[in-house]
Amino acid sequence: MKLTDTYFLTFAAMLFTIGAVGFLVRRNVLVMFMCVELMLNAVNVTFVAFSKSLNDISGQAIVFFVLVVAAAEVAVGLAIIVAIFRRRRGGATADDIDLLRG
Amino acid sequence: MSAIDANDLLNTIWIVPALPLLGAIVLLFGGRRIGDPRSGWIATGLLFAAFIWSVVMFAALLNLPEESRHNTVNLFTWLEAGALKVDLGFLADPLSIIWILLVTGVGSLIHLYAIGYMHTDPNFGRFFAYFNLFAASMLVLVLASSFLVTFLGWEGVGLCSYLLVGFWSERRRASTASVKAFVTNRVGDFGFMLAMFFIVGALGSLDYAAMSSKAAGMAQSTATAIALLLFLACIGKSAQIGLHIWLPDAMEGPTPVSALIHAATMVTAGVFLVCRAAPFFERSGDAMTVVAVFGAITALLAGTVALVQPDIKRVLAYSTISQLGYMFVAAGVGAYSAAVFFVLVHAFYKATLFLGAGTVIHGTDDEQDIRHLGGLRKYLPFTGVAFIIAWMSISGVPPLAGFWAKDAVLASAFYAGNYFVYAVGLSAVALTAMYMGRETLLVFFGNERFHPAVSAAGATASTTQVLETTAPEPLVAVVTEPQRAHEHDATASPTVDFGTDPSPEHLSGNPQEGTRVMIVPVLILATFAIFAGLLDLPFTKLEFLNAFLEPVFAGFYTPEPTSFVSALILDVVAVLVVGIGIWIAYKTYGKGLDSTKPDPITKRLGRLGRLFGNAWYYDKFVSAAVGGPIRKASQWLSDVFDLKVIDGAVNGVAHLVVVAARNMRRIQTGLVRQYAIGIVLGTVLLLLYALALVGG
Amino acid sequence: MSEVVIFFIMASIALCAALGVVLARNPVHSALLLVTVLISIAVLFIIQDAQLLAAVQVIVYAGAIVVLFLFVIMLLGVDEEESLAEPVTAQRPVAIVLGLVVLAEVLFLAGHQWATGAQQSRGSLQAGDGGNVERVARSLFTDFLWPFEVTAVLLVAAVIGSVVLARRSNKPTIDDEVETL
Amino acid sequence: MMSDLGFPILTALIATPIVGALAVLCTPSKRPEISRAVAILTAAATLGFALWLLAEFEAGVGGFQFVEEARWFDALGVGYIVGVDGFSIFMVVITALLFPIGMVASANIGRRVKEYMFWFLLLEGAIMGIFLSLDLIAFFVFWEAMLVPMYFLISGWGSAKRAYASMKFFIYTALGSAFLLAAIVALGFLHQADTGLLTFDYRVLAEWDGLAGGTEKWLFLGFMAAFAIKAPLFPFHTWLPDVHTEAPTAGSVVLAGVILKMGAYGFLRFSFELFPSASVYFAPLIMTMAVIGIVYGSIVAAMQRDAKRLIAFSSVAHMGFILLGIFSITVFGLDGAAFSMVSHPLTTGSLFLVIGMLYERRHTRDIDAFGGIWRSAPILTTLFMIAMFAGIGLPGFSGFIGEFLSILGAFIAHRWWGVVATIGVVLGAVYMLWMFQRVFTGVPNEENAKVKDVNLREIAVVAPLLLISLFIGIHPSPVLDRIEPTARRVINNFEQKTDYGQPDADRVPSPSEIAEEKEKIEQYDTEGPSSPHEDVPK
Amino acid sequence: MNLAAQTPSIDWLAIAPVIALVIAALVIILLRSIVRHARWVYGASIGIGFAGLVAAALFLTCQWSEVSDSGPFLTLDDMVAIDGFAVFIGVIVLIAASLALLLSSKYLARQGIESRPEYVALLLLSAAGMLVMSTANDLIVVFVALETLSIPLYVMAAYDRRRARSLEAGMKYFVLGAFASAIFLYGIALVYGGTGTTSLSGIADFLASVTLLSEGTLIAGIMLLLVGLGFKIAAVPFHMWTPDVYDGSPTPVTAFMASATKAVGFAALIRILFTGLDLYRDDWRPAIWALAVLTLVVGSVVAIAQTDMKRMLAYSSISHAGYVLIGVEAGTREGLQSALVYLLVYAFMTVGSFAIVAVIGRRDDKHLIEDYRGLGRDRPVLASLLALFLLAQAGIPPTGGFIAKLGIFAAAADAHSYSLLIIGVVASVVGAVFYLRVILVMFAGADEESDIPAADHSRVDGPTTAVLALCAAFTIWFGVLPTIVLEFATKAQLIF
Repeated sequence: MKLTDTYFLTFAAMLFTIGAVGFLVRRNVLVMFMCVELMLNAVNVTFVAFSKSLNDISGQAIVFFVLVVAAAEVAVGLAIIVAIFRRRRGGATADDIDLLRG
Repeated sequence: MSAIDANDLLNTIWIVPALPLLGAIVLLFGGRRIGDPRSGWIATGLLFAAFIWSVVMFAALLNLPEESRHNTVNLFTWLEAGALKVDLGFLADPLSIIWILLVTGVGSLIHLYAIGYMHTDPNFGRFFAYFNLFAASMLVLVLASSFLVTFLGWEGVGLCSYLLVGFWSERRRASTASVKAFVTNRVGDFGFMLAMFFIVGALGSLDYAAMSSKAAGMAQSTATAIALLLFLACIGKSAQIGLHIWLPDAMEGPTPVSALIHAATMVTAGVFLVCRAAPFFERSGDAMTVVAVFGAITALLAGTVALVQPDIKRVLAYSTISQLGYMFVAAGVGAYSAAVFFVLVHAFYKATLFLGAGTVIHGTDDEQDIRHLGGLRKYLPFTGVAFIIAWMSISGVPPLAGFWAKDAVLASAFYAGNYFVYAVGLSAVALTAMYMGRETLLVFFGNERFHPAVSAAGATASTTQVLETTAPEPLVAVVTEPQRAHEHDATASPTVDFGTDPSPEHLSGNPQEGTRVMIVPVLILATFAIFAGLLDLPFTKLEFLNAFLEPVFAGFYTPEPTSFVSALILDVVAVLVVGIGIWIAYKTYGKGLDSTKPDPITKRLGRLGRLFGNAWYYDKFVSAAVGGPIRKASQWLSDVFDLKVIDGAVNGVAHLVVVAARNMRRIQTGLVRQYAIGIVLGTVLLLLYALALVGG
Repeated sequence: MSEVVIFFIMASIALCAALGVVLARNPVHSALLLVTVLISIAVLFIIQDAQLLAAVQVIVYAGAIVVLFLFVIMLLGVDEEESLAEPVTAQRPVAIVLGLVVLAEVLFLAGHQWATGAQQSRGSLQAGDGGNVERVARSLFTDFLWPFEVTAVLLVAAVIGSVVLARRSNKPTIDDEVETL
Repeated sequence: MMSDLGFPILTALIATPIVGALAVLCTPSKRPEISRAVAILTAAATLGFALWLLAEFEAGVGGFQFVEEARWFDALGVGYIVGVDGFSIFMVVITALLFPIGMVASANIGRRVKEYMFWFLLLEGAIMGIFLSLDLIAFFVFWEAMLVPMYFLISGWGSAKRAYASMKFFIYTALGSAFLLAAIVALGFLHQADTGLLTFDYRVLAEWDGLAGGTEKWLFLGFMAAFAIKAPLFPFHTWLPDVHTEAPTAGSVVLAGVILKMGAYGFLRFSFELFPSASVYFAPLIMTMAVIGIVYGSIVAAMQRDAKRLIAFSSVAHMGFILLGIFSITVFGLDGAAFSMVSHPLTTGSLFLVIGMLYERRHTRDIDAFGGIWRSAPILTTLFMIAMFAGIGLPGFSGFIGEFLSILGAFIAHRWWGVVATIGVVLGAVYMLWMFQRVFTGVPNEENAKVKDVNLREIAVVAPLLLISLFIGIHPSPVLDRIEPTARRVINNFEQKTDYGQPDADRVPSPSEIAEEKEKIEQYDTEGPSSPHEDVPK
Repeated sequence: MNLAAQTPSIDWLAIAPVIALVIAALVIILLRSIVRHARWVYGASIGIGFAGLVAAALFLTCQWSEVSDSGPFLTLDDMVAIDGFAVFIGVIVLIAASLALLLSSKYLARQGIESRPEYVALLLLSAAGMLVMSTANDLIVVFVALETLSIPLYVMAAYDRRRARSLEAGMKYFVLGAFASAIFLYGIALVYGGTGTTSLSGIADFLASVTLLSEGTLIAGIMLLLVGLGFKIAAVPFHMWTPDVYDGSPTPVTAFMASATKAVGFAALIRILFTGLDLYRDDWRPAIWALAVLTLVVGSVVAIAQTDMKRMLAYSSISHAGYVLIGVEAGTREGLQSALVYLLVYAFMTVGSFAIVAVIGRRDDKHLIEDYRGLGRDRPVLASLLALFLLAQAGIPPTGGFIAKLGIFAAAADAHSYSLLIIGVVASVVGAVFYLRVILVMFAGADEESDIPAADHSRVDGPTTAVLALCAAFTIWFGVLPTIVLEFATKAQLIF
């Protein structure tokens, strides 16, 4: 049994799906962020797998950008959450943030 | 005077209608300032001047050789579009000349009469403006050189009829009657317009000249269509059966109006049109039969209704309808000159009757119910004499004018072989003698029922008020004001005044004879009613009118007496019938009326009386149809279909969008996870499309 | 063959841990399970010839990002167990169904032949001098110089933004609503 | 052929009101009389230009005159092209006539006079643009731009339900215009695909003959959507009563007088020459709807209790006549329709003006609230009566000529439509006379007895319209002579581009035929009628 | 180790605008950290910001002449494409940024928002990211630029930290933005797998030279890219963040987001689709068609039900995205031009509208349409301007909005997209409903005495006046004399 890129890519797709579904079903904003991280990691796996099967280095280089972006996003996202918590103590539940609607 | 001079002279025929038109314009703008008697004199004077000029025209025409007695003068091009060119032109030929003489002559007399009759009316000036405008329109109608110009006059007289019937606009019945008159006429105009369209389609021109030259060669079916459509217009204008309902109501107008428009001139425009458009009728043949039969039936039915009417003017109105029927009988059997003859004679005696009736009404404080009058010849000697002469004339008592005219018509019908028409016409003759006898006897003979002493109840209300408040609502009122109609449920019957038992009114003082301006015209007209028969006696040498009209109807078949004996027999039969009619009337009404008892004739006729009195329930039927289903359907169209369906569809779509917007807005819950669902859903759909792409 | 074994082990661990991230009641547990996922993926990177990335994955992701998460969790004191009850009707089944459909669609679309692209468009994984680190670095500083520079801008923005937002304000809040938030 | 004044008169016609509007904007708000004066002067100047144009307009020429061309934005092939022909010249004149009259009639507008006059003048400019533009896009620009001032006029100075009415007006008519825009754009690009030239020049597109039948029909429907709603053709009329009821008097006058005509004008100008075979194809459909509109409008009008609503429905009926005439595709019909488009503004405008005067006096439009006005205001009544009779098509007034020719055209082309339309003539009298009866006759109640008669200004507002109506009713040639060459041009276009042939009765006879005809008549004149024919009745 | 030799050649002009903006931002930050509390820092930062913007604009001008003279070019190892298209989008971005900066200058102080100099810096950095995006010729650059422009926007949306609404807006924008980015990134990965490269021109070359037997990966990738970009341009069904974020954000930020972000979102979309996936035109056109239809319908319809001015404008901006999508769907040169023109005109119209909203806004940061009742009486000029912008958005001639829509419809007709043409024109009518409703409230409602307290009609500050004047002038000028802009757009072609 040869380890082809299909395994990795299928795995990545599954991971991506878990992340996406997790994003949809969790109400805790922090956990939602973590789910986004799962999705980004799935993308990373995809890039690396393609890099391998295409024998192309750029796939690996791209992962660096994803990492940086993920880090920046987390920083800003957590800052927003902190700002919200500053204003009002309580659970970090996304559903409670619904002043704006309609 | 040479022929060319005569033609030049005839080219000035436009002056005839221009004179009264000038009067109309002057009086319309300055009538109020010019004042009460003077406006009347101006109007009368101008029309009389037109009469003088008409006589000049007549003379000029006589100066032409017989076969070229027609002259067209085109003032300017009225309408030029596509292949159609219509000039505003006037055609002078024997037919139109006769008619303008009639209109200006009788018109002047009635104008004169109106000066007295309308005296002290606040809108005196306006009345004469309308009156003059009517004369002008009527003159345009008869002088027209094409159908379209005739139509101009045709509508013009309709307009004036509307204005004059509704002259006393504050009277609800008057305004309603005016609307009814105009609308009913318009129904006829429907036919006129369609006929014109057909003519343009078939001949490419509306000129009478084109008609004369081409009608004979056109398809018979087209000719029939045109003729019947034109006859529809005539039915409307001349109040023949079907569209007659406006004429009795039109009696709401001032009496001179009834005399001029609704007896002498306008209503005969239909007859004029049939004569003028004779080439079509002749080409069709079938159409002529229709005209004759229609006329005969009208003559008979209107006569039956006239028999039981209690209103002095309504009797005359139904009588007019009936007489118009005769005229169509004549035209329908091809006896055009007889028709024209009848028109003339009828104008004289019917104008006399109407003016006489006007004097009666005027002199008795607006009393119009013949059952409340009686014995008036004592108080109104001149009017009485004139009225009686006219009665004799209309009944066909020889040798008065009416006899000759009626005889000419009936004989023509007989000779034409149309025995049905002849028989119907003959029975109508009896009816005429009866109802006119009834009216004359009830008004001028017998006991005086108007006097307070005779009055049983001694009611105090004046007649006008009674008319205003308790009179049955006319047709159109039922349509426009159902709620008001319901207020008088008990009397919400159609226009026919019938059935209310005599309830004598109070009259202060004795009836007054009219002033001189009123008496003189009546007497002159009565004179004509006696002697007008001289115009066209049925003796070959004395058929002046027939001979004069000959060029117009040249080439058409004319019913001629087969022998002198047959003519004589017909005459005798007619006289006998007239005698019977008068005798019955005298037997019934000779002694007047017992005001506490119902009108004897209704009793005698029984069920028929009610049928006649309600004008064969035709008015009721029309009222019910227009006021009932038609009104309901219209209301439904307006309130349900337009507002709910059409507008509802528009607003409904708008509403749907708004509802959709509200619902879609609800999806926006403010929950960020649900927004993410939207994104994923979009992803799913896009990928699904991708699958379709790759798989397909 | 051993690669296959490693793959299946690591992939199973990663997927289970990922599920754990989603299902854990306590956010701290989620964060720790996230670390597990990241490390499993780092292992997978190694068998995919991405040694540098494996290291970076552990250092940056596990070491920095997740720590940041934990830090914030602790800072805000939201480390208690929370209810997993779903207040929004149908959110959960819809999410799961949609997620599975996306997965199925991607697998259907790409599954039978994932990589269809050109080989070695920006340089081979193996060829050339230096190891994986050097090759990736070369690519970053040559091929990807411009995005690399732009990430600098990105980071500056992120820093400024985080500072601005997280800074303690001395002004009172504005009660623009009945205090629901 | 082409007249040239050496002066851009058409541009002046469009620009004068717009410049005037800006000038009004600069007048002080607190001195409404200045705004009013500036506005009326501007409108009068525009009328002056229009009359000059009319005087210089060469009768007997079917093509466009005074054409001015300028590039506008080439990127989309759009130019500024203006010109007049027989169809548009009178619409321009009527527009120029109605606006000053409307302004003078708006003396009762007391608040925000400046804005009112500003919008009114802008409206005039836009409408001028509509009637003069020969570039489809420019036409559409004006067509759509017209909505805004009208919207503001209704919503700002209308009566109680003005918000609803103005919105309905805008949205409903804009919906139609949307399809027009789509069709215009599509047409332009189809032309480009065929010939390589991107242009919206009407004259070029009208020349072009490369549309497939199906496409042509779709495009026709696109144009029709706008024109049918604006005209309005049954069953797209429901915006009209609402808008008429709520609009200020002058707005109603302009609306009934000019804006409705824009729909009919659109058909005449654009649909016919751009899509001749589709026009022929759809003609029976549109004639049917027009005929239904005539009868339906009349019947529903009769049932109205609101005077302005009644006249609005009468406009539906009258526009039915116009559309009927147009789609008869005969010279008669086109003549009649174009003539009606001149005549109807005069009569309906007068009616609205008089009703407006009544409204000012009684503050109600409820017909049943009136009665007996004749006694208290005889001159007003007379004005109304004349307008009414002019409106119901009494011969002698302009309305008759238009209706007669329209129905004649329809009758010749499709007999039964003509017959039904003629019924509409009868019905027209019904509702107007009923209304007249209810409003003016009878004994006035206390309030109606206090109604003041018209003053000189009010007479001066209505009288010119009625006089013109009377004049062209008696002497329509000055109008018809200018319309007909254009009508012929359009008909010729039909005959060239399609296998349509106009009915015989409408074909102008050749000179030889005319001579023959004359001979026959002369023969009759000298010899009397031809010999009697065989089937003589017994 | 020989790294230096292989660095790609750099055309400094190509990236000079970005650098100008970044430098300006950095200077502001430096200034801010050195002089911490001086009052003038904010004023100075605005000045520096404008300097940066002007410099960037000058560089763009140079680029334009360069492109006109010697044609478009690629640089930085084909990562950056300088073409007319990029310059045009750059102009829109700079205009939007300048207008937003003008709007913000007094607004921030009025609302008592802290950290104002940083705000300017973030605005500039975001604009820099946008410029990168507009020139990006590589999916990775697109991604990085996307994040670079988004992260400052997330922060700016949440900038009024004392208001729950602002924070909520920032949070929602961020959470959904990150989610969409992840999907977008997955799309990049799949496209990379499908083609072996992330360079747009590389993809185009690859597709031109190879016939893919199995194109599933690529097409799945394309669709996921559409999701990510659809989110940025607020296409339905990826639009749901828009009303909430537009509503909650400080109004100048909303104006900036609505105008500039949309423009660059479309820039990236167009570049990816037109340059990279030109050969797959027939495949992506139906997808764009569906997005356009949904966007038009939902945007226009839902706006009708709105009671809040900002939310209404948000939905209207969604529907505007639909119109631009019509231009994109055409897939032609004309479609591209029309989209560009639309975006430019839209920027002015929408910034103008939001500028008035920023002035009229009540203290409690709500913007009910009812608050505008009687504006026509109290502030006729302001009301007239708002009416102008709204009518322009409704596409009523002779405003710029009409010409813009006309261009879009023309492109659709040219490409035979008749269905979109019809839907577009009908949607524009539906759209007119809600614009007119506001106008009606402002003017027709003026006479009635309403008991609703008049909104807090503060004085219009100078910069806002300038913004309003500019926007109004452009809206009318372009409506009447559109030639210059249209010709500019004609030349603004993509490099491929």
